[in-house]
Amino acid sequence: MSVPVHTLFFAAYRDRLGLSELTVELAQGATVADLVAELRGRGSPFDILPEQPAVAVNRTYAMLDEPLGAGDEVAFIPPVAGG
Amino acid sequence: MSVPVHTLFFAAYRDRLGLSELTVELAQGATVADLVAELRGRGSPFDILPEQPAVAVNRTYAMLDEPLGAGDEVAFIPPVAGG
Amino acid sequence: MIFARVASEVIDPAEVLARVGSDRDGATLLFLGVVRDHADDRPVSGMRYDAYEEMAGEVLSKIAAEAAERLGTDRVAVVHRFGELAIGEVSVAIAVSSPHREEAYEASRYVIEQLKERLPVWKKEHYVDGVSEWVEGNVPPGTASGAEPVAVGVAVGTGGDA
Amino acid sequence: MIFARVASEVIDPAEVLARVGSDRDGATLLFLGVVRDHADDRPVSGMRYDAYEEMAGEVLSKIAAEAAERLGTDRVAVVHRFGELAIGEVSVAIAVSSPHREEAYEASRYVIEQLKERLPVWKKEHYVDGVSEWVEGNVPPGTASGAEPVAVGVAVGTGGDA
Repeated sequence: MSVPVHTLFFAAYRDRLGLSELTVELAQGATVADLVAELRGRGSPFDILPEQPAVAVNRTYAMLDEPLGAGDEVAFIPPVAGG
Repeated sequence: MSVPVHTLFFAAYRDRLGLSELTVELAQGATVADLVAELRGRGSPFDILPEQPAVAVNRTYAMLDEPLGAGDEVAFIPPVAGG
Repeated sequence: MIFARVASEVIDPAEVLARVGSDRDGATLLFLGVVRDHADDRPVSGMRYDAYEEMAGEVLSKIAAEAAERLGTDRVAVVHRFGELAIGEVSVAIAVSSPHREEAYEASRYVIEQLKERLPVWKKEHYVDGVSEWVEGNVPPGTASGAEPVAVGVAVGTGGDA
Repeated sequence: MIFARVASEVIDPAEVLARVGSDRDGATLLFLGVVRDHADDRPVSGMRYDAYEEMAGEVLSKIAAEAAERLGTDRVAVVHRFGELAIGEVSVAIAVSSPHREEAYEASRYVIEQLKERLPVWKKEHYVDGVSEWVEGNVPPGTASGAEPVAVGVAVGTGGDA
């Protein structure tokens, strides 16, 4: 049974991927690292994503070993520059 | 020949002396220290002035050895508290 | 009352200022971040701020609450704008007030430094020469450190990659 | 343009703020000193500021010029009020702006710290219990150090010496 995860891309990632969101199906027990590997494995343009990106899971910053569940929102966060 | 000096009193000094200004005649070559001695020598209420007061001569902070000339403005400055 | 908001409307500094201050406060501080006409020595014509709006609102509220703890009062108001901004427009306004000034300066500074570190907001500078570029940023604490700022720099517009 | 003024009129923060800021500036900071309703734990009903008006204007101009040097810009505006002030009224407003925030915070802080040190202004607190007292101050640099702050403390009003 696969787990649908909602991914979001912002700023430079959005520009370079040419898309702002994508639903990705992951295997049960998958982590952020697995999501990154899945996306980067698709090749261009997803290989512009860093191997170790900053992400937020359900609007909270998270590390790569964060486990993902069905319906989770995973945002890829380029280095932030508010102010 | 005496030298007239215009003295000003502010805040707590003004309250305690009951006056805001006074012209004092000093000897030629007198300094701020001489002015202080002259005033304190008058006794009450002038003895409330410190022996070593902060003063401004012609609107610039000065030490006790500052020489005074005719028409100089000497302000007795209680500890300041702006802001 | 602590107030934090990420929004696309023009920021009115007087309105943000009016959210702080009480009879108990002797010091009020208002910081305004403004779009300036240059970056280093390069002429800038404007700035676009993108935001992960929902999350940014939450992060800004957290930062404001942390600042309030440092401040010792609940008089903290911060508004961050997103969208296209012209030179001279306010991108962020931070108002704090407290009985004494020391805490006001510290808390104000805390908010601006933290939001630059953590707020999921990005800015793209539009240069006078027609090029636009995402401004180098900070990797937020609590995330993987592999997202090198330099790796995401990208230039678009008439000038191409710069 | 550097602006410094000591006056008895009510201070309008927006007017002081409007005196700074330019297209070159990315940071603007407004500090407001406000009459608060207590001193330590004693309830206060108002405050009277006395000034050696002519000299205070000169000293404030000097402080503003020194701050501008630190700031690296001429966008410094400071207004200090004197006379009788009610709770919540602004006693001093300091606005600065500069390309970067670091200098703005430093210059703003410089102005408030220096004016507390050097400006020939005094304040008398009116307490709710009817007593009024001159607030302990600082002996300005460049003067004899024999004027002990405590020696000039004086209380007047219904409560007598306190």
